[in-house]
Amino acid sequence: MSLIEITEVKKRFGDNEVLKGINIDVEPGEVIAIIGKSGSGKSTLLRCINGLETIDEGSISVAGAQLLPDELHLKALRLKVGMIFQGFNLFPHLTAGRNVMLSQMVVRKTPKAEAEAMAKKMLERVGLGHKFDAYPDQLSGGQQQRVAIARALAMQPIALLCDEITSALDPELVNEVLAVVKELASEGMTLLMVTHEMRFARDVCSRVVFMHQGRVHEIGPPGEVFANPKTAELKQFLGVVH
Amino acid sequence: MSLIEITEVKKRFGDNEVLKGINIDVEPGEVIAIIGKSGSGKSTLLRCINGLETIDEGSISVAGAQLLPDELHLKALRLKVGMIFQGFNLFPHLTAGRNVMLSQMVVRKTPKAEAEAMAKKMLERVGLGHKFDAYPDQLSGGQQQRVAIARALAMQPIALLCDEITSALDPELVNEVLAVVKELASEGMTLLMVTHEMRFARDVCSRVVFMHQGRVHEIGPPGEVFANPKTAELKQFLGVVH
Amino acid sequence: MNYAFDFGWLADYWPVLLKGIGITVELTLVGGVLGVSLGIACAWARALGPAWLKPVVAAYVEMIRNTPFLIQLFFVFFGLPALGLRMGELQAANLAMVINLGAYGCEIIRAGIQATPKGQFEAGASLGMSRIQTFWYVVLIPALQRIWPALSSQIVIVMLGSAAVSQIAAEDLTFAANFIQSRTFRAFETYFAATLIYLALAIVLRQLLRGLGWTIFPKRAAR
Amino acid sequence: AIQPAHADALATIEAGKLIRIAVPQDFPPFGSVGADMAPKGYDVDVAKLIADKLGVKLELVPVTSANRIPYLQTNKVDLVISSLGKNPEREKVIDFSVAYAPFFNGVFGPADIAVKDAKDLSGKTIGVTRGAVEDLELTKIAPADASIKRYEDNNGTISSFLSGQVDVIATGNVVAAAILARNPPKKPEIKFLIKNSPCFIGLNKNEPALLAKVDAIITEAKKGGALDAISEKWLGTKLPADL
Amino acid sequence: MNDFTTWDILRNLLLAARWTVLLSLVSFVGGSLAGLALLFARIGKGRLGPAFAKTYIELFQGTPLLMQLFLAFFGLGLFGIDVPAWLAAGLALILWTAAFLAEIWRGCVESVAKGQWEASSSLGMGYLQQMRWVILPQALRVAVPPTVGFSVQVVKGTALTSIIGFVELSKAGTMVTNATFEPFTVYGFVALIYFCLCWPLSKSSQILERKLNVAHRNH
Ligand SMILES: Nc1ncnc2c1ncn2[C@@H]1O[C@H](COP(=O)(O)OP(=O)(O)OP(=O)(O)O)[C@@H](O)[C@H]1O
Ligand SMILES: Nc1ncnc2c1ncn2[C@@H]1O[C@H](COP(=O)(O)OP(=O)(O)OP(=O)(O)O)[C@@H](O)[C@H]1O
Ligand SMILES: [Mg+2]
Ligand SMILES: [Mg+2]
Repeated sequence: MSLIEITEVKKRFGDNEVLKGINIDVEPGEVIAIIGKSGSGKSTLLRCINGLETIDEGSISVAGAQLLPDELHLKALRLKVGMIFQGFNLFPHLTAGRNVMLSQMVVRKTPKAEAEAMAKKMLERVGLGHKFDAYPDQLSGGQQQRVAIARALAMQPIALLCDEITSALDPELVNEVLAVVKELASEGMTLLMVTHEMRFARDVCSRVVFMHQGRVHEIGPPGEVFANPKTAELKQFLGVVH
Repeated sequence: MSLIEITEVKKRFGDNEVLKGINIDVEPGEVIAIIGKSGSGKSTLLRCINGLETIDEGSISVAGAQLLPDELHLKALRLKVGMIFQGFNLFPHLTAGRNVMLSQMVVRKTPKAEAEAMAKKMLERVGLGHKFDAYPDQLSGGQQQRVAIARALAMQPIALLCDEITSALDPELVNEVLAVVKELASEGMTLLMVTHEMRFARDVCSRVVFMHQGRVHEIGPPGEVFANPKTAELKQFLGVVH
Repeated sequence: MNYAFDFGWLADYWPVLLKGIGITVELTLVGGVLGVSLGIACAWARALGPAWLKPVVAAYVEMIRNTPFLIQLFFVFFGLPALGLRMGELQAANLAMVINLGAYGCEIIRAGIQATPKGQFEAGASLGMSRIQTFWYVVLIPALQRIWPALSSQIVIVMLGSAAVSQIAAEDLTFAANFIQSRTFRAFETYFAATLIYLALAIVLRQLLRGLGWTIFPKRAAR
Repeated sequence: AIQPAHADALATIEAGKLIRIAVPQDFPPFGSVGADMAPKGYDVDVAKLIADKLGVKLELVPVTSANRIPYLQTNKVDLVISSLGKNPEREKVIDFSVAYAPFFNGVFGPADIAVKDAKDLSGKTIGVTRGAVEDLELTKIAPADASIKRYEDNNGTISSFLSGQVDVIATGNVVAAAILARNPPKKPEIKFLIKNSPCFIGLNKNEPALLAKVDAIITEAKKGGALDAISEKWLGTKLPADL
Repeated sequence: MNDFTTWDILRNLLLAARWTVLLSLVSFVGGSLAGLALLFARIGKGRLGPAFAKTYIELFQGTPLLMQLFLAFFGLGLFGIDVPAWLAAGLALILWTAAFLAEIWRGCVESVAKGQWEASSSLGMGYLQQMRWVILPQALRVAVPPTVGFSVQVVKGTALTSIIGFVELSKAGTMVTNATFEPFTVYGFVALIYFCLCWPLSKSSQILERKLNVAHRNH
């Protein structure tokens, strides 16, 4: 049984059908890169998996449990699947440490001391142990994104969804974030990431999904997909992004 | 005599010396790329040349006239040197055409008909003749940036300063803006541009300035600078940006 | 000028004035704390609450913001007893101020909540927090920080507006001024002194609110 | 503390053929408004009487207890006829004429409250209109543990009584009668009369001519029965002999 | 004693409400002009202008309007300056309105992105040109809703002019209550009339705000 099973998922915004029947199965430990042009539905797909958008047709199941749109099921789902955004979305009024502690204490009712220990550990893991007491605006973009990763990890998810987590960063800062992701991948975390970093996708991912106009247009191991794009659309896309 | 002479320019923000003695002479028609890490002082240098920041030491002269920080001298300077920003900074309450016309009419007291003709011409030049009556929020980022270029050109400056004018754009839109800049360069406009587009710098610029910690660390034709970086810092910088 | 100012009476009436200051301060404190709390609750209801609650809160807010405070006060003090709800003038004054600031605070705080980037709600949700938890732990503090200056001004306005409570015999600063001038007929000196005291209170209150802002919000600009 | 702005206010009045008199409009029966919003009441009629006798035009200026004295002091009016009571502090600031109106004020309350004299007010709440004569008098005689609530105007006092916010009120008998006429659930009964301390007309200090003239007019009106008529009309009874 | 019919009550209140409207208009128009001048002083360069404007705003926002009216009318009278009541009321209301509007508008000017100042400087515009052509037009759009919203406060603020003899809506309410002893009818009407005057203003301010927010999203 796959860890995440996405079956015939459709999603409309008004008249605009953004996902037109998506099928992907993700095995535990897989690292999947989702690429595609702007507007092709990449973000929407991740948001559906995390329950931030409801789906109109099809089904999504995570670790065997069906995704249902009520608060209880959603909460259970979100404890299994973490999500990290392009805009970091750190809580600006809390220190890095508190950012990581908050959801543990509020959602899992973890005692403070334990949450703090976990926060320390996770911040260490992303190389930011010394920034425990810094506020988000005292951190560089790359550091903020790493705190966001630590925050998601502290909830001990079984899979992590990443939506263009490096594209708001200066080129110099991209690498420090990708290094963290690479390490997570090597430790066996299941990852679904939307990314424009083709080199990274090639080096780290087990499979690449190319989305086009709301469909999975091509899918396969990066060696194949990048070396032998089968469709004209993918060829053109790979040309544009160089 | 050079068109722009920057001599021993120093600039401090409080205790933070951001420019530590800059010397660059720019000949008419030169196209100069300024590269360097974030915080190395690239923007500050351009802003000093345009009089948006006052300098603490040294001197800057443009077309033989010294840069002095009073309204009259500043205005004269700004008629000679145009500047374009990363954030476009179009006036949101005016159409594209009006954006280009405004400063001509207000600063140069050009009659309206004449300003309008000039605006049409400049918008044509950046390929946006048909967008004369569009408001900024009806334009894509690339189109907005091209209007900003037209706006600066309409003042008929003898040199143009560009601060990362493509870095707020989606990859697909970068090219349309760079194409416009390339054409300006080929028509003999003097250009100083901060950019992360190394390929563009290599292809179009006559000289590349690498700034590091408030100093001009290396300077030379792109062939030399990119092929044979002399310092470890430049090597590392070029490595990072790939 | 044909009037000789004489502040000698001040010594005799100092206790009255002091008591008036005390009551004005107390009204402002209670009204401020409870009023802002009510404002937060209403702002939550209007921005994020259940559909049926929104029009109720909207009606309350519109009623209060579009009628004079004095009349609200009269209805609380003279009107509510008809419904069997009797309270002293201080409680009535406090209640009216809370209701009043609650409505104004609601609109101000709501603006702060609505300026919250969508990503903050989504980050909260994707960490498994419920909507209420997200509001309470994630959204509220930055929202308050965003509108703190406006809220502070409103609290000062309410402090100055509390003068109206003298009409229901609550013995605040304005009551004290009116009482003194009704005995001494020295209206100018009395009102002049009262004005200066109000000014001092307003300046102090503003500083206190600024200080409070410094302590509850981390030292950075909310975005 | 006041020097006259003009050498003689009376001369100015006579020269200008106009007298400006401050009257209340929120303190019936001394001053309120009719359906046409024109002032009426005891004080208004006295103002008319004085203007008549002076043979000048009358300009009525409606005032409240907060601004009546400032109007006088800034020479925006010549006289204040606003059921003023006298006390030494007030006398330092303005002058008073001879008494022009009696004071039929008492403490009123519902039947089930036992109050016979000032001592019985102990522990009670009493509503009164701030700055009115009854306020001054009540403050003198009420025991220390009586709680006096001072409202802005008669309406506040009455409303406080009717809504049960106070146990008893101190007010004029005519006002109490007006409440009774409305047949409220709570009927005010007279408990005891407050000591008779009449009302005076206020005018600026150092205006001996005007003061003398006003005193003369009032004294004559008392003798001639004009003031009795006004009293009958508004207070329902003739002037007491000792006024 | 009570010769008022319900119609008399309402009629008299409505007649008095004309003063409320007139005073509101005067304070609003005058206050806008004075507020604009104050705004320029507040955000201008130099030291004197901003310092003056700051003190002014602190003073007028920090004291009750009632006291301001009292001192404008009687205080000046005390110094032998005989200001007519309408002038004192107009002046005090205008000065008070100006203080608040200047502060509201300052927020709007400061909300215009810094890049707009820089872009217009780099095109060679002077301070006044920037203000006139670039900054104020943008600030104005943001300023409309809070300005209209504040007008509600002005309408209610005019009630305080009764201290210097104006018989506007609130005062008429008090006078009629004291003649009729029917506070609930009278104050009910008073509240209703205020609501009818103020609610359209509040509502239009909200609608404008919503429109603006939509417009902003397109940027
Ligand atoms: N909340 C929404 N309401 C309406 N339409 C939406 C909404 N969110 C997304 N869309 C539309 O859905 C389509 C897919 O959007 P999506 O954000 O998934 O694209 P994407 O592949 O992530 O693009 P990008 O690379 O620009 O992030 C777009 O056409 C977008 O306009
Ligand atoms: N207005 C200012 N006040 C204080 N410090 C400033 C100001 N503007 C810039 N600095 C500082 O000056 C230094 C150089 O900034 P500058 O913007 O010139 O760098 P840059 O090379 O343009 O970087 P980037 O690539 O990120 O745009 C930085 O350390 C920055 O923090
Ligand atoms: Mg996306
Ligand atoms: Mg820069």
